Amino acid sequence: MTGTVAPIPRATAAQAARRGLRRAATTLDPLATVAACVLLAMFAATILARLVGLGGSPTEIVGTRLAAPSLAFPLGTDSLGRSLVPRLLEGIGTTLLLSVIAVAITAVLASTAGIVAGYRGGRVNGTIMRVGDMLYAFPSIILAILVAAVVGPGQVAALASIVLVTVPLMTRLVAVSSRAVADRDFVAAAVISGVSTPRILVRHILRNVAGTIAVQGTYALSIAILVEGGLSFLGYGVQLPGSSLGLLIKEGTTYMVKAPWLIVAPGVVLVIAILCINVIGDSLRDRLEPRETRSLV
Amino acid sequence: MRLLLWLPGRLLGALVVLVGVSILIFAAVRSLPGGYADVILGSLSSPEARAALAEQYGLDKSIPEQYLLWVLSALRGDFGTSMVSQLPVTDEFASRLPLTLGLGVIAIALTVLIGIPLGVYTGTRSTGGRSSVLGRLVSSIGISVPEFVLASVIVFLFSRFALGLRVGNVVSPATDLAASIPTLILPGVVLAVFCIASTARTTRDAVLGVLVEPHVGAAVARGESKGFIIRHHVLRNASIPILTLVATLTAYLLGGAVIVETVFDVPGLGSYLVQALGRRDYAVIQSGVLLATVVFVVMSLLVDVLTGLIDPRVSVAKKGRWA
Amino acid sequence: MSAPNASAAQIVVENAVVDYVTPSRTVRALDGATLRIPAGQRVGVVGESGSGKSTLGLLLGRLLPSLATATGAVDVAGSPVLELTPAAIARLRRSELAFIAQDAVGSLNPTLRIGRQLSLAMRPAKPAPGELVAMLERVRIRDPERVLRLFPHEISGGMAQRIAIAMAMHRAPRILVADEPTAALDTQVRDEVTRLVFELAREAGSTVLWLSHDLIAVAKWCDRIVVMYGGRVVEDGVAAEVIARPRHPYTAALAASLPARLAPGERLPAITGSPLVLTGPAAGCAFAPRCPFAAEQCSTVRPEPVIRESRGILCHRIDEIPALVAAGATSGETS
Amino acid sequence: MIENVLELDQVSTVFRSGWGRGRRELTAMDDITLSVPAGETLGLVGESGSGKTTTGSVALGLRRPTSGTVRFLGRPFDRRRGTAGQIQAVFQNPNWSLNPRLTVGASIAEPLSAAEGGSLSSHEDAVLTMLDEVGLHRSVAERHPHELSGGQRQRVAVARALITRPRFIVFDEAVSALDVSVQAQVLNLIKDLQAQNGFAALFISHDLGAVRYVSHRIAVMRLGEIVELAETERFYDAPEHDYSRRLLEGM
Repeated sequence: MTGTVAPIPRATAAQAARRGLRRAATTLDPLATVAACVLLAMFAATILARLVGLGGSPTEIVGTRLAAPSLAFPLGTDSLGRSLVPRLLEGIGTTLLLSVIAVAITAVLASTAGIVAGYRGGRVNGTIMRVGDMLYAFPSIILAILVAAVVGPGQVAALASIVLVTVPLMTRLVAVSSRAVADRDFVAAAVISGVSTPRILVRHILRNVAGTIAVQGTYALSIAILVEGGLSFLGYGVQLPGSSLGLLIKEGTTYMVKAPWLIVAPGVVLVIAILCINVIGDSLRDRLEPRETRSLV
Repeated sequence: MRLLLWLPGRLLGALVVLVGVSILIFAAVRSLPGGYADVILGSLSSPEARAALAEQYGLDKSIPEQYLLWVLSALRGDFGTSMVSQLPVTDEFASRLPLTLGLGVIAIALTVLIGIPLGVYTGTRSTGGRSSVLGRLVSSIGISVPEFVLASVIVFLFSRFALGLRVGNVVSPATDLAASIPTLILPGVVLAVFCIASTARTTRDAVLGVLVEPHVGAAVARGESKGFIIRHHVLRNASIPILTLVATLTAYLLGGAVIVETVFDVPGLGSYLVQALGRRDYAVIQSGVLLATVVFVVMSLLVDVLTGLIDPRVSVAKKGRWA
Repeated sequence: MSAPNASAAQIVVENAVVDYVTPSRTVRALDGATLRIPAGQRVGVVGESGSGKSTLGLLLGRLLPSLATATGAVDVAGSPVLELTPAAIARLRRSELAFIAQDAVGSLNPTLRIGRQLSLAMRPAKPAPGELVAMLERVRIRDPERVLRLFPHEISGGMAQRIAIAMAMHRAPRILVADEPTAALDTQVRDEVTRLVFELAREAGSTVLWLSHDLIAVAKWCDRIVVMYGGRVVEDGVAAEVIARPRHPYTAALAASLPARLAPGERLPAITGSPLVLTGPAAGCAFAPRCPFAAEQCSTVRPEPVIRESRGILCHRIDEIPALVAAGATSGETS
Repeated sequence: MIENVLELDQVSTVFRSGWGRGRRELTAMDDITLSVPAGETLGLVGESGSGKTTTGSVALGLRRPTSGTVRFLGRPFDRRRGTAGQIQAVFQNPNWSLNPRLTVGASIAEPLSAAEGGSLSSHEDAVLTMLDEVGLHRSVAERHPHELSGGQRQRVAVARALITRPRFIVFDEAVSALDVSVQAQVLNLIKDLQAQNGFAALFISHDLGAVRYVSHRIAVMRLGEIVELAETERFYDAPEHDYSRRLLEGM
């Protein structure tokens, strides 16, 4: 028997790096690349604001109350005369950071539970799924309100609410993907070879459901921002003197007639952030969980 | 007949979830600041009332017994008394329910009438390229605008400019159905936007998923027309995820109503819950949350039954969410 | 490549090229396939994965997925398939063609009872009382009344395939394209289903295009065999003769690598390498990289079909091979 | 006497489902007794639902039988006690036989690293030797499964099964999904490697031609029972059971 594959040279580190970059660029379609850039810009702006005070101080009263946008205050001033730009930057930071941390917690919890449920199947799966169903039975804002009632309004309430809202669905979807992977022959081969269960879970299951986790994590991030916004809007999330997009919008509604610009800026930023995340999620889903697109009709 | 094979299991599963949910709520309310007497009666209640409550709910009894007593009184329709109004929670809910229901009916009607046809249309006409990117963007915008942003903007626009519909002075459908509709249409539409967009997306995905199934290819090979195939071989098959989503959205409407009612100043169940939270009227919160989850569990059960009727494989292959 | 018996052809495929284009790459499924089939013939199209036989079958009904591009001429029952309007191609599929797929259960709508699907497939005609039962009896389904009430997941693969055959044959199509319809079935059922297809086709006078990787079944049931490799027809002739005495190196190697035909203790001569995946037109003969007789021109010059012993053969060295074999060049594995 | 690597002694496996009046029992293995000596291949044929796949998973220790004894190297089978690396399997679907996220080299190294410890990359020499043995170029070690053809993937699966030099391998429809020409290559590979390594094998297939080519003895299963078990040549020349004759006719 002869070798049936032409030899390929060992890839150098430089080649590997270039391949990695190319893959990152081709993983997202153009629309999603734009979305990713917008989000990165938001992150960069809020980090700069915190590090070097971009946009000025969010707490300092610098002008007249409810001043319309001007050269000095590009987005106007709020009801106390603080410039909206630094407050908005701080709000973006709080909202994004809170959401990212919450989704990271969700991802860890849901991946662990989902992978174990999917791999074990049977009773373990049934139990985990049923606990998920119980959480899933709460409409998100209602659950958030309950959490806020128990732990008291604030960032912890927002964080806990986001996790509780996003965990059930992600667990279920990771479990379904894991189930499919667990049925594949390479998992049986590993079991036969005596590979330990934790190794199988990480090496074989986790690696193959990473796409699902990435996609669902992205969608969870957009839900996280919605929940944080809604909760802060109702007054049970981030509290003054802090700032978050939901809180800013809540303030904006109070002065909507006199100073509509107060709601426009945070509203637009919030919608854009969620939109960008959803676009990225769709794009990731198309790439990582491809479905046959061979329709005849 | 086939239904009878798995329905008992499903009912049992739903019961398990309900019990679990009620335990969660019980535990949550028990851990609220202020203790159970505060929750039911309010922190300013008289010692006599507290003693009566302790007797009624057996606060001296063990926690499992207390849970059972709570469940039993809830089953009898006794959800406690609002601390603020001193009226039974059931009465408070009954007076607000018509408004929230009215909003829900408007939202779901719009979702079914607009979201599903839109999804079918884009699903059967998606060929990639620029139009699909545009379609994706439009439906993404629909699910990306939070209700509280959209609601605030609509309230602003309609109260600032004379656009035909008024905001506020809501009329309950229970008092005057015809007069209530114009006052509920704006919050209803706001509530519907997310539902329409997500239903359109799900419908499109479901239709696309069915279109690549081999039985559709077989129908094409038999020379059936596109319309015929969509009517007979696609819609029914795609209906399960759509049905599931619409039911979930329906069950979650109370959640959406919380924000929309607050912004539009509609005195329905949602805004009542938020007020209750502000006033620490915990008996109301506890009952409201329980109501929301019961609605969800019932809707899920309904979907399971319908799913079993639509797709005969479900009862065999898929062991169901709760089986 | 002209058929051995080139009378008025009912199916004409002339230099057909089909590419599947995805954003990441293009795969060429047909690379200039040419074929003429007269009415009533039973043709076995044999090939491995990537040979293009399934694509050829789909092409006859213009059933290629939307990511495929097709060029060349395809003429079925006098209609230029690639040029028809959507309504006209639907009419052609309805009136002249019938397809049977490998995945029989999948080809039935999972949410409808068998009886409902059969009557939907008969539209616009309404089935007369007892007609559905008669349809199932024709494909030898026992207890048809009960089967009509069942859902697809409640029946076996063999029964699903019989129902698919009943649907395909009830209009007495002029052309029947069957793509590996028995590959997923058990050995015994396989034989019964194959017999059923050919009997019903004979009754209806249908031309049969039997796409298969199973040389033995083709030898048993078909008049003519068409061997495909790399999207082209490499050998085309009377089925029994071609399988008994293959001329093209690929056909010869394929026939030799069937373990069932081996004498005890004999070593299986295997073709080296894997069936190729073309991404564009082949520079030369697609089989050249695996062919024990390949010469320089084989990988650089595209071969044109030649006629030998009333067979069409696509090989540069067809006339030299007997001498090479005699000289002791081994076919098959070069260990 | 030749040492039996694997013995099934009156093994039965019954699947139960449902409850109450809907309770169903399915006997997938009914009192199966068979043995596979070192260096020999036992072919297991039967139609779908005959119980041959269940027999395979019982032989692999993936499924506990309802009754009867499974002995590996003369001792009752216990997966937890050091059979790791001694038993391996090659499965049907070349698309699913390898973890798409691992390089071929890592996939091949995994059983060795499970049996002897060490990271996946620490067994490179053994991996390269195996690639030579299964006729693949050494550079394949750095590739991912999606870059290989179905036949190449099945060769990798064979390499992974052999790297621990197991005493017993189950081939479960291992060539059924391959093209005819590639199937022949893999069948030859299995025969050659068995000649070199002397493992015992259970070759499960519905393809009588392939089974005949690689097997020394053949067992025919039907509805959970072995209806005939015979030397390969005698089986093909003069099948005793009606069912065997019918199977052979369909060949």
